[in-house]
Amino acid sequence: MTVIEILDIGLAVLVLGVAAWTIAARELFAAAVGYVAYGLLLSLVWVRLFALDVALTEAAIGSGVTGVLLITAAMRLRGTDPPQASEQLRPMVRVAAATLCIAIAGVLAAGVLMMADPGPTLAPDVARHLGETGLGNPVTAVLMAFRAFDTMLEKVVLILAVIGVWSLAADDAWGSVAGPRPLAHHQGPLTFFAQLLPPVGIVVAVHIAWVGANEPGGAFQGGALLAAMAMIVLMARVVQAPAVDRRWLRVVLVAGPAMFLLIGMIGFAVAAGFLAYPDGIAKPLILFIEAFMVLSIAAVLPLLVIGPPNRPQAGPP
Amino acid sequence: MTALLATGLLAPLVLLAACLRPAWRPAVPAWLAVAPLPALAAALMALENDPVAVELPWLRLALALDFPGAILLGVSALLWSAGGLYAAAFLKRTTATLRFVVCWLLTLSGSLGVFMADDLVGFYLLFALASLPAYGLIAHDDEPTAWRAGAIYTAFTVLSEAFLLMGFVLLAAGDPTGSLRIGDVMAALPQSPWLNGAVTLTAIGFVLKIGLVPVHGWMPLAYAAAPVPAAAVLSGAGVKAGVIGFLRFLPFDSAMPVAGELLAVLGFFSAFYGVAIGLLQSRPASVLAYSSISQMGVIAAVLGMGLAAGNDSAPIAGSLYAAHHVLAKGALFLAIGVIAMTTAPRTAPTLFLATLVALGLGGLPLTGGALAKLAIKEPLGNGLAGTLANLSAAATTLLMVHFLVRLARSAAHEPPTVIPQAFLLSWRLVALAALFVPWLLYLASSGTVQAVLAPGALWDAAWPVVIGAVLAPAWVRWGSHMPRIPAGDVMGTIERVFRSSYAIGVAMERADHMLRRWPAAACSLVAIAVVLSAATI
Amino acid sequence: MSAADVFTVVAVSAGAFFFLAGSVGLLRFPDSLTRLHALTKADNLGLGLVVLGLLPQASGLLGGLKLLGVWVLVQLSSATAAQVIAQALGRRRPPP
Amino acid sequence: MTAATLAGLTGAALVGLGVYGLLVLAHPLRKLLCFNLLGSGVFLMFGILARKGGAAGFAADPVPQALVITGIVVAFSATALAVALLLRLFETSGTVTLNPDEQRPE
Amino acid sequence: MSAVALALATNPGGYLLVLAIVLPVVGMLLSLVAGGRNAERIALALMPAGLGIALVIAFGVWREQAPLVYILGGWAPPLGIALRADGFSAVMLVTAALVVAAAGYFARPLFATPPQRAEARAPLAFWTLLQGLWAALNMVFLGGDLFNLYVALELLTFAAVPLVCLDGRPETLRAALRYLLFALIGSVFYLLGAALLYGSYGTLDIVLLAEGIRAAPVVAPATFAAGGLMTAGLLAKTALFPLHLWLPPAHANAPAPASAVLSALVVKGSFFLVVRLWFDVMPGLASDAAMGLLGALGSGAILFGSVLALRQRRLKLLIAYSTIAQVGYLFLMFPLAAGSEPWNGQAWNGGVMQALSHAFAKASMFLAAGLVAESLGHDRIADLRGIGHAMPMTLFAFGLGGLSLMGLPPSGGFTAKWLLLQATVEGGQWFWAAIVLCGGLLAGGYVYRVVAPALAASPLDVRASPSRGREGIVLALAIAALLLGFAPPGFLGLLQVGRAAIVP
Repeated sequence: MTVIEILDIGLAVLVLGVAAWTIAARELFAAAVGYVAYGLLLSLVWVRLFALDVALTEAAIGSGVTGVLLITAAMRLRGTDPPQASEQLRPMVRVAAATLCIAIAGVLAAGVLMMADPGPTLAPDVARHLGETGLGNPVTAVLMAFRAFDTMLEKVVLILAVIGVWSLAADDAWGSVAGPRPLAHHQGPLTFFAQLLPPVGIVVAVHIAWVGANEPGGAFQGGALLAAMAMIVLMARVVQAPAVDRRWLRVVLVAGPAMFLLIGMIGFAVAAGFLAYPDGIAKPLILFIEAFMVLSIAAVLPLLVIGPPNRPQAGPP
Repeated sequence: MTALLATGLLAPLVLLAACLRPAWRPAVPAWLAVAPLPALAAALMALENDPVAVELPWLRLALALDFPGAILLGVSALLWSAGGLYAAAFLKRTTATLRFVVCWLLTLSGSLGVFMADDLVGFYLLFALASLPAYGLIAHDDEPTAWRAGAIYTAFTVLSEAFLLMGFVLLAAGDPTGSLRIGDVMAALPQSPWLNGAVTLTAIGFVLKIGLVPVHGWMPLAYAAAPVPAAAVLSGAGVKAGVIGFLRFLPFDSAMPVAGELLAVLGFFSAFYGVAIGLLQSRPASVLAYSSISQMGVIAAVLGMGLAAGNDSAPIAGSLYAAHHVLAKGALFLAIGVIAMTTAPRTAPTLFLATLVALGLGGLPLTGGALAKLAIKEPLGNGLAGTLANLSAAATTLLMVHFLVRLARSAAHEPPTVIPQAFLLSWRLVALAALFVPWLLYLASSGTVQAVLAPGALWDAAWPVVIGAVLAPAWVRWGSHMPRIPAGDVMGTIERVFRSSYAIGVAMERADHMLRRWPAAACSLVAIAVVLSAATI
Repeated sequence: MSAADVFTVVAVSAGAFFFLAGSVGLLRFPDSLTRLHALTKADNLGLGLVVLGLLPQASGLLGGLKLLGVWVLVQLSSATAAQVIAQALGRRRPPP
Repeated sequence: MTAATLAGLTGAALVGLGVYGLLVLAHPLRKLLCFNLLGSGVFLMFGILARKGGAAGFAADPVPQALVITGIVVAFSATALAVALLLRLFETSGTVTLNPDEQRPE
Repeated sequence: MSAVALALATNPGGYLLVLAIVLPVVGMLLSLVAGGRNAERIALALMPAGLGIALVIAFGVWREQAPLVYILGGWAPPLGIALRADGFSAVMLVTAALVVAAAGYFARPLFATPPQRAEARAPLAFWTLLQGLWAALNMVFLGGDLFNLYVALELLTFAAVPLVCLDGRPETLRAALRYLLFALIGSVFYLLGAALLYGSYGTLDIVLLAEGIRAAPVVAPATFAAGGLMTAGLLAKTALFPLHLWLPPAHANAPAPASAVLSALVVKGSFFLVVRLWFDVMPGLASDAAMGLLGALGSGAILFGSVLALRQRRLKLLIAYSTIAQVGYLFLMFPLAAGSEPWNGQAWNGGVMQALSHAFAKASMFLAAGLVAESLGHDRIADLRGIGHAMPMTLFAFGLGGLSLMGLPPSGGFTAKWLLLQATVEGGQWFWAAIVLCGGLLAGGYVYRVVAPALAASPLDVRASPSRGREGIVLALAIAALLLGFAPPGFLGLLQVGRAAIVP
């Protein structure tokens, strides 16, 4: 057994241990924190699977943004756990549930062990057509060209989620803003951090999005980083979120999918059809779309995290 | 001819469409009497000429009129028309007229259409149309008894539809060509692997409709609850949807002894049971309802014997008998309405006419009823079945006398408001039709006057009436001491049994409550995944 | 094995040790402030040693700068986080 | 045992853990956590497919990787929507129970 | 060209499939940007256009008697994604367009932006979500790729869930959360199944997968697990008994137009994919036991749903439980339609007819119930006596819808039951026939429970009579359910286009 294998096993045990702890944790808050740690460890697993794009996404979204979301929720729901007596389960039910879960996990594990190696793959197809996209990162090529439709829809999903979240506002809060109020006097380390970090973050985000064409990274990862900057600024109460009925906000929200659709439709006229890119300029077009997607993602993620508008619009006190 | 048949079917629906416009609504009742006339004309034309069959592809409907269909259509249209006359006047004195008119027109189109339908789906549709909307007529009075009657009626109707649906599906499946025309389907039926199932289920469906014992309970409740014009058309014409069903869907040209005799036994039992319970009723409408059970029993017996023997003249005989019943029963119900608005001495002419019609049901010589009885003589034969039929005629006579007595006693006590002329006209029209139309039909079906007036025939027709008439005074004298049985007799028990089935509902509700808890549902989800995976291997 | 490699092994191992110590502290210390103390102190030292150890292995100047960037950013954020947590603790439970 | 297989087994176990939590934990936020555990287990299954499909010069089949990225985003959207619902439910009713049957009419 | 090759190349008219999806997506995005009253205007303006596209697609499929195909971006599967419309897709597209449009026009007074405000929460959410839901449905009906369908399913759920709780009452929020969480388990199971299939066959395209499974000398073991997992996941979203925990509260508490769309279309979306899965992707795996299990669950749904509907005190809950029962009928398709005998084809047509006629009938009934609730301020069945007198058109529409549920002619419901029953007879599977008939009786019961007292002439205080136009919409939907009973043979032929069992 090599050192790497031992490390792999250790990592797997750690991941499962943290996952189990997340389920068993007595406090809701602790469970949420456990989940963040779990997400970070999981992105290491993705690195070990040579899936760097996924690792980045998992770290940014799976643990990062989701973590903020869950921790905030856990804080606000303090005291709602443990549940009422009526929801306590009989041990029999637990045993039945455990049996079913072991069955499922067992079947899957058997499937994993029986899996053909090398397994069926589309990698050669991707390699064959990668040149036509002008991109170097095959994952980006799949996301932005071969399965562009999925990616476009995924952005629509995000927007629909924003609408869904907003639809939960109280009627009289519509048109107002969400999240904490900005502070009158900026002070403390958090403010400092929030003022210092965004410039760096923006540069890195643009970099990640840009290199995504050829190396690990891309619009989503870049957008997520940008979103993180926005969330830090919001959390530090340096600025407040824009009101939900701002037209520019809406435009930014839909910019990504709208540009995707637009260029997709232009494909009808000048290329092989919907979502097809004309020969030779595929890469610039893709980068162009990605730029808009970065914007949209950077707007969507913080909006999803801070939730529906919840107070009448007001300036700093 | 196509146009006439189609008009006959659609005329009521056109009137219905007129109800959509509030401004036209008040005028619609006046047209109720006119709506059935195209169908009547079609029936007369069909009787004149040979049977016709037409298709209305735009309605996905095939229509046909043969002799039995035509005579039933004709007399039913007549009754509906006269009933419409009565109803128009009745509607001036009641509320919820729109509901009544809509239900009347729907039932009318179904009730007439079912005699013309020539394909399975069309027949099923028109049969449903003849049955379900009648709820609105039965429950017209908006009081608990009417609601109960309507509910029970609907339950039996829906049950009958379910049996028919399966029966029809089996019938259709038996025809390898995939045709849905009744003629094709029935031609293929003897070779069908599902012959027995198809006949049984279809027959059960129609038995429910014509109310043979033990599924008769809805009939007395419904007819007693319905307003007079509705009771008249439902008992006269409506229930014949079941009779035409038997005529169309029993394979008379291939003998089915067991099924046929079973039907005959059920029929005869109903014939006597109806009389026996009817005698214990005091409301005239209930008495008539039990008489209907009895008369439908006789028809079922005739058709059953015909099926058992493979006698293909049974349908014609049955239809002649049924045609008389359409008019006679309709007339007697109208008589109830007329008498209820007439004070004692002035009831005499009505009672006289009613007596003729009522005794006609028992087969009084020279009346239409005698001809009806003559018609079923042949399929029943002279054996046990023939004797039973004669005895049931005697029993019917007894029941009719009972009815007449109860009818006379139901006359109004206080001088009522003036009875509408339409009531009288309608009643007299149908009564006279009951007496004389069977003559026309009899002659049209190649009967001769000599055969009716022969002394032997006269005696055959007379003796059961005489027996009934002889027994009647005794019943009138002492019968009132017998215990009264509530209308619907076994219905109370059936309802109790049905109510006890509510426990199943309670249990299922509890189970649902448990299944819908999160852990149970989520475990089910996982279990389904596991079991389904295993099941595909 | 070059001297640079030896240096890397030593520095990274030392860094890992401090991380371990910090984690043990997180798990074993009695209250939030002391846990915070363990994390901020030991982990910062650990990270510094790891980055330092990795610098000789960096691919060119840009790689080295990236490593340093990571170090700076983590320093910044962990310092801020520690401050924020400590403040939150202070608000919840004023010191006796 | 390769890293890929190990990751696959981890994924299988995570699926089991996640499903178990979803079945037995009552608090909606815990259910949501478990949904995310379960989801990441499923993504790991895609990951091992990708790794075993490494060919044509790629260490891993890019198609499943792209699917996972899309999947992560979709799962995040779901989590955000569910959290917002949950918080709103808590805000309006003061409880977070999912059992609706305590409020039958009459 | 072989059938597979045909399914991998865009054919003339294929671009319409893109339009069918893009149109509502664009509508949704535009509505969000334009905001306020414009959201409503855009949504309502696009609905007729969407209906037109759906009709042209249906006509195209019928004329060619072959599925329409569009290869997105020119990247043929397995690398790319295909959209395909067979007969079933085409009729579902048209149905969705009709029902969405009806719900939309019906909803205008309910979700109008108040005059004194530029924009309000519920209207903006409703009009955008409705279009999102419509887009998702079209994607579900047209998608040819299992992962793309996953995204579409999620889109469907995310659009449907907030619609449930637009009024913000705690019980609707609870219902929505329950719905979302349960649906999410379903999605993950589906995704897991898709992963297993990819791992075994290296593609997610439906046609290629089917080809792969058919051509494989031995079926990969993972395929079995995939079938079970994906089906279970989809059943959770379809609310098939016993996975119906979320449906009654969600459908009964949502605003009426939302309930109509949810009951008529959203549950059909996931059902549609179960059909795709078993009839298109893995017909060879449709063992008697598996199909029997689905049929048995369907039977349980019919009996449970109907009996529970009989016992509800609220009209909308009654209709919601009736949805559970009617969804059950759809699953009788599986034991009856799996195979290539002629009677399997009849069962297929019966199942599809049931899906269509239930969509129209149930939408009509929910909207009718909405009108009743608006006029009375409640929907307690016990207090509906005389409603027929006050709102005759509404009750008439409800009754027509009820007739279709009972399976009385002329209605799509009747045709559906007739075809299913014929299949049970010719296939000798009598048990399902008994269930169908029982279901019809029970449906008669619960329809009667509402209609009979409603017909009574007792006076009833009605706050305000509904507008003619909205009653007309309700009636039009009911009549659509009725007209399906007059469907010409060519229509049934359309349903067979692209059915895998008959493609050589």
